[in-house]
Amino acid sequence: MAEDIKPRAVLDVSALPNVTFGTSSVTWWGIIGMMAIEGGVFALVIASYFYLHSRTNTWPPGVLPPDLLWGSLNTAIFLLSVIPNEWYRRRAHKGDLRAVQIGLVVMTLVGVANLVVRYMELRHLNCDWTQTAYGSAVWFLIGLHVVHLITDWVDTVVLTTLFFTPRIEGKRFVDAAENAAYWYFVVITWIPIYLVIYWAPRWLRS
Amino acid sequence: MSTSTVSPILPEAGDPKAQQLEAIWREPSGFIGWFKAVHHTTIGKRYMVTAFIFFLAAGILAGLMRLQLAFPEAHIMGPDLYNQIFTMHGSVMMFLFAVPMMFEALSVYFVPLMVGARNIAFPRLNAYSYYLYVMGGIMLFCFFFTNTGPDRGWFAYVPLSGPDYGPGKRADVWAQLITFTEVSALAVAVEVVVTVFKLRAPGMSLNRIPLFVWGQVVTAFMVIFAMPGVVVASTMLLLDRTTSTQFFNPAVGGDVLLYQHLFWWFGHPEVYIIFIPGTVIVSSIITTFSRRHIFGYLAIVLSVIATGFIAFGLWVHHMFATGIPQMSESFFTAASMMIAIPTGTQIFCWVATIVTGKVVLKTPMWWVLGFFFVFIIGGMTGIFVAAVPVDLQVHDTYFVVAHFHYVLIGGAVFPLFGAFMYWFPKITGRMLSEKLGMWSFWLFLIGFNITFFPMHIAGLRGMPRRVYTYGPGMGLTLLNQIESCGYILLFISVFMFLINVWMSLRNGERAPANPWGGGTLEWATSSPPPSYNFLYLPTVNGREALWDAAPNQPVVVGLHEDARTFLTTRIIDAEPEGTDEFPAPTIWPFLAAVATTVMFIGSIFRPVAVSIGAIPIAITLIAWFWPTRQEAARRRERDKWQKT
Amino acid sequence: MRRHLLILSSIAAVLTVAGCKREHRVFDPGATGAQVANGVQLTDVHVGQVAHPPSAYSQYSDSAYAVGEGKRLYSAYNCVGCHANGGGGIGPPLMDAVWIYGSKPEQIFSTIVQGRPNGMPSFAGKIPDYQVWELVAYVRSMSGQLPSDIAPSRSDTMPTRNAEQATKKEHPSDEYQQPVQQEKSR
Amino acid sequence: MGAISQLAMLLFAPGFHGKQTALSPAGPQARTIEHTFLLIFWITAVVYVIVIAVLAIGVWRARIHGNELPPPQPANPVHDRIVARIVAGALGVSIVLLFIMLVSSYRTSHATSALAASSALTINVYGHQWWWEVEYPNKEPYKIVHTANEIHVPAGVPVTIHATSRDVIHSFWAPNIHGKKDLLPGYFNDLTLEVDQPGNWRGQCAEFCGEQHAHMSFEIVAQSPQDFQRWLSAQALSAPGPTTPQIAHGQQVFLSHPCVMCHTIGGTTANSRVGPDLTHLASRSTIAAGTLPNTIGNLAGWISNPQSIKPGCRMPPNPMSSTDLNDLLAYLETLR
Repeated sequence: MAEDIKPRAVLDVSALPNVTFGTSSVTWWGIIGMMAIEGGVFALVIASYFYLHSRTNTWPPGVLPPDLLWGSLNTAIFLLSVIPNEWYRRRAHKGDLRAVQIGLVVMTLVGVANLVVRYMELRHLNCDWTQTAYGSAVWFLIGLHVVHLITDWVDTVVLTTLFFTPRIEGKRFVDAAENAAYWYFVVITWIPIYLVIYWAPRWLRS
Repeated sequence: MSTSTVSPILPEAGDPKAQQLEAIWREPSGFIGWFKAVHHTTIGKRYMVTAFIFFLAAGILAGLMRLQLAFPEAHIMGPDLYNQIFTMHGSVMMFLFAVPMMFEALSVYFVPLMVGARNIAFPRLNAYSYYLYVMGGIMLFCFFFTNTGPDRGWFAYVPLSGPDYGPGKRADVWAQLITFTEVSALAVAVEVVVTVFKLRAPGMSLNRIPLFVWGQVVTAFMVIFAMPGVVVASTMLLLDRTTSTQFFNPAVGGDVLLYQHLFWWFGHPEVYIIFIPGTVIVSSIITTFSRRHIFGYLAIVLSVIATGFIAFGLWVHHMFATGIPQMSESFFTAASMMIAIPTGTQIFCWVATIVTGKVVLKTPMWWVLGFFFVFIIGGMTGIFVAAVPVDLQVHDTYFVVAHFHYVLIGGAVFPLFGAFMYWFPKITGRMLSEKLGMWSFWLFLIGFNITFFPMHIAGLRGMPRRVYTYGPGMGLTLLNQIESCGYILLFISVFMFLINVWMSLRNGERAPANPWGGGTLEWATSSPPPSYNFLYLPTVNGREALWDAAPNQPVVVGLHEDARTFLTTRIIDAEPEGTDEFPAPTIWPFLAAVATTVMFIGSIFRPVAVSIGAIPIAITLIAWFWPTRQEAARRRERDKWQKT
Repeated sequence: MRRHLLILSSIAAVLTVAGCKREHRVFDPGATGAQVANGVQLTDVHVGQVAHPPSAYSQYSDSAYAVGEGKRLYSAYNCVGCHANGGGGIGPPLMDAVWIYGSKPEQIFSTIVQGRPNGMPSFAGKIPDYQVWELVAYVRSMSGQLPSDIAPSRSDTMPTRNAEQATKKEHPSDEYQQPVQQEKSR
Repeated sequence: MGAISQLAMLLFAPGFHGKQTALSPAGPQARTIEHTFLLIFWITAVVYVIVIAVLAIGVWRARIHGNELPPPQPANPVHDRIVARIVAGALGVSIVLLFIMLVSSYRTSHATSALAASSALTINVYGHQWWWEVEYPNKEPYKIVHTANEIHVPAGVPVTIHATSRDVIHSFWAPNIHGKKDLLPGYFNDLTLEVDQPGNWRGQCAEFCGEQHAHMSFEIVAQSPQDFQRWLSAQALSAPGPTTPQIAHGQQVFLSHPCVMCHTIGGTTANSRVGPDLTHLASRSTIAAGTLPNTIGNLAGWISNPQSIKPGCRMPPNPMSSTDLNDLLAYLETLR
């Protein structure tokens, strides 16, 4: 059979790259899929928040809106984290091992900062999920984001460790780039959630 | 078989390349090896068998209901058991049979074959999704047999399923069953989308994608956008029940309709998630057995996509009786009627294909004809329930029960049995008996109509849904007894199908590569396909790859065959873009599924199980992704970076 | 392989027992359960003395449905009127560890049936035995005496207290060893 | 429409008499709904027959015999262009038909909600697991009427059912008179309906509400306005006192047994609203939410063990001596 092939027309793909980023990487599409799913969940929970608001006369019902300080601080950290994130994402495309190692370590620390501040946020939400539907919605919304924060942080830690082992090759740089992309998702989803949790009660106050 | 295009990529025994590929792609053997399998044909087959077993189980539950309803005020079972049984029937049919069979099983097995790939994207995730699905199903039945079966209906409306009116753990079990099935469905959805976007054979540009693949990818998108609705609804329900949140408690600003909106945001697209795969099966079978390219390929593709969109604008038509504003009533009525247009378009195109083709009446084609006969009635009664005033009469009556059985059995199960007859040779390498096939077809067609047609009348005569009995004086007895008799025919028909399968597996006629002279790529390889699917990755020259193949259609060479290498192509024109490697078989997805199962079930009893249970899951996932040294070494020396 | 089967079957057995007991729903309590003579207590019940076999109680305290019924009856029979949702008011609170007339099921049973001085009326003849037992089971769940997978979840009302299933167990002083605790430690 | 109804009669013959069917309208709304129903029915039926006929003929003419699969046919462009026109035409026709049905649906919606709700008599209905609490509001508290599972309405007059639920979601459905409306905790839903002639119709809960969803029906009793007023004022009265020692003892049984914990009898100390109001029990035609006709025998069976008739219902069994039971029944019979 091997020689029957000779006369047959063939399409030789041996020249193609095997370390590809963005739309030409299968992993990237997988991540996009996950984002679509989780984005949908966030959207529906936010919608539920406003649906519940439309069914209630006083908003927030009988409690103060969450304190602005810690939430706003965390938002700031999220926004600043974009800088190291973008930096190591670009270096990953170039296969710059040292830069990616540094970037991942930095992002791990940023994650720690986010989690600490997030803990303080939870202590200053001024509502209890067992008392009103408003409280339940607020806690559900921020809880979902906490889950994403933790997942991404663990992910980053694992990748960081991996990047200090001899198992490094092109695929791992793709993973690093995707990890950075996923962090963008965590940051971007936080912005509407921040507005809903911290500002909606103030704007919709009645 | 003289007619079927002999493929240039058929593996031949003793071919050294075949042996090399076999060595690389062979699934691990042995008891433990069974849990390591990651090839899409292996997982796909398991999906099919498992889903069919759940289909039989739910069918038997239906029989018990028909038994109880065969006599007015019967005491064969009490309301407590009956409620569990009808809830199980609905939930199992929807979440453990219909979606896993029509979407997961068929797309996992056939999409990679039809786009000419050697495996599905993310094979380990694929294995994980299967184990999660099967464990969810086993969990549900374990609880059912310990008298903890869900008893609040497959829709589990609050407050009936809520903390105050649903004592015990039954409703929690339902909510977690949802979690199991939704995770597996979402995983497969992502795999299918990526497979179709990136793993298509060179030359299979968007306008050459087989209709079956189009349908499955649209379904995948619907899963991705619809499932979050039920994710949120069932999570809120579980939180209300186990951690005293107040989402659905009207006394403190909660709202019972919020649940219905979220549930039907998923629940209506769900119907099309089940039905669209059915329509594209019909398209595939009609093409092959009318011996011509489908009429109106573009129209059909656009209809499928349109259906996928409109399906999200219908959810409120399940809530017309809740007293929503007339404005939105009108909107959703219009939308509900509008969806008849794309469906009508498809039906007309199919009829046109048949009329202008040369029709070969084999069993798959018969099932498709049965589909027309039955499904169109379901579509027609759909117009009744779309019209608000009429819906207010028939909603939540047996008329609706009849309607959606005509839609789902007509639109999904008839095509499904057609698909079994059509693809069984490809999957098993054996032909099914046409004779037995015809028997089970006619029994099913007749039995189905005897069972479900009278339900229209029963509904109009005032029989509500989900009643465990009815009064002797209501003039419903005869109708219900006719229905119960019909069930017996259905039972025999399915039983004969099983006999057929069993006999064919034991000593059925050997199936050639392309028994029906089909045109799509799955027929290009041997029956059953080898572990590597194709000896050489094919290239495509037209909509029906085999029918339109050029005299000397090129094949792909130059892949590193010492690993599970695959080719990625561009989304639009499917030009080769890069290569990548599938991960090797491993036990970790199975262990991760076990850890996840423990966490899900634990959370039914103790909320804290969520946080504790997350740890073993994390460990298994990390082990799953951790690369081995030699893989890394091998890849490193042949790394070729994309030019940026 | 056989060992696997053995483990699996034993797990299944445990599940069956646990599940069936918790989810068991007796609609028709039978003549004895439904009687309103309310057992022998009418004549001789002294505080602290076990007048009923514990089984009569445990068959209700093990069933989430029965406890749920108890919760429904608690408001239907207007226990809320005096005891509020366990916080107490005219009558003593029921969600703490203080039990004036004893915290054992049989003692609560006779408290309900016979009434007590200073306000607690006697419901003798007005509530069937089985419903009294359901009330007893529910009242005990208010102070966390029942397993959390049997005790009721929050109700669709203004939240005035933790859900029974989330209430942590109080330890009434008069309970050194008694049936329910043994069940819990099982 | 008459002819159409005649034809439909043949098809749904059994449906056309019955106290609980959408196919024998007893009110203006059910009637307009039935017209839309029949319109859609006939349009879809005809379209169905045509499509199936075309398909059947097509298969018959295009089929080929023998097991030999012919090679795939090259599509014939000319041919396909003609077919395309036909398909487009068929699609156009079906769109027009859909539009017709849509408009008729809108018109019916409008018609059914056109009844003068403002002038309507309001009746409050509360859904319970598993019975219907009915309340006729009145300015003067002592004139407020409470009853259960039997809704008296004046014929030929619009009536607004002002409904909500006391526990889970139920759905109010009397098909002969109007479509259904859900009873939702946290919401009040209004359903304005009208009955043409005096008579009785049956309705039933149409939203799954638990164990006894199957036994949660009610009766609509339409009366001439005069009769209705007479009935209403009679219902406002409290129950007559015992006249004989037997009846007096029956009353004692009622007040000293679990009955008193849940039921109200006007003029006695029994005043709980957990279960149906029994002040005029004997005047109703059914018991247990339309499950049984209201006869002494059924009542006796129901009182001594409701769980054998409606397993899971809220009423406990009441084992009692035969004399107690007889006297209790004698007393309940006086509650007209």
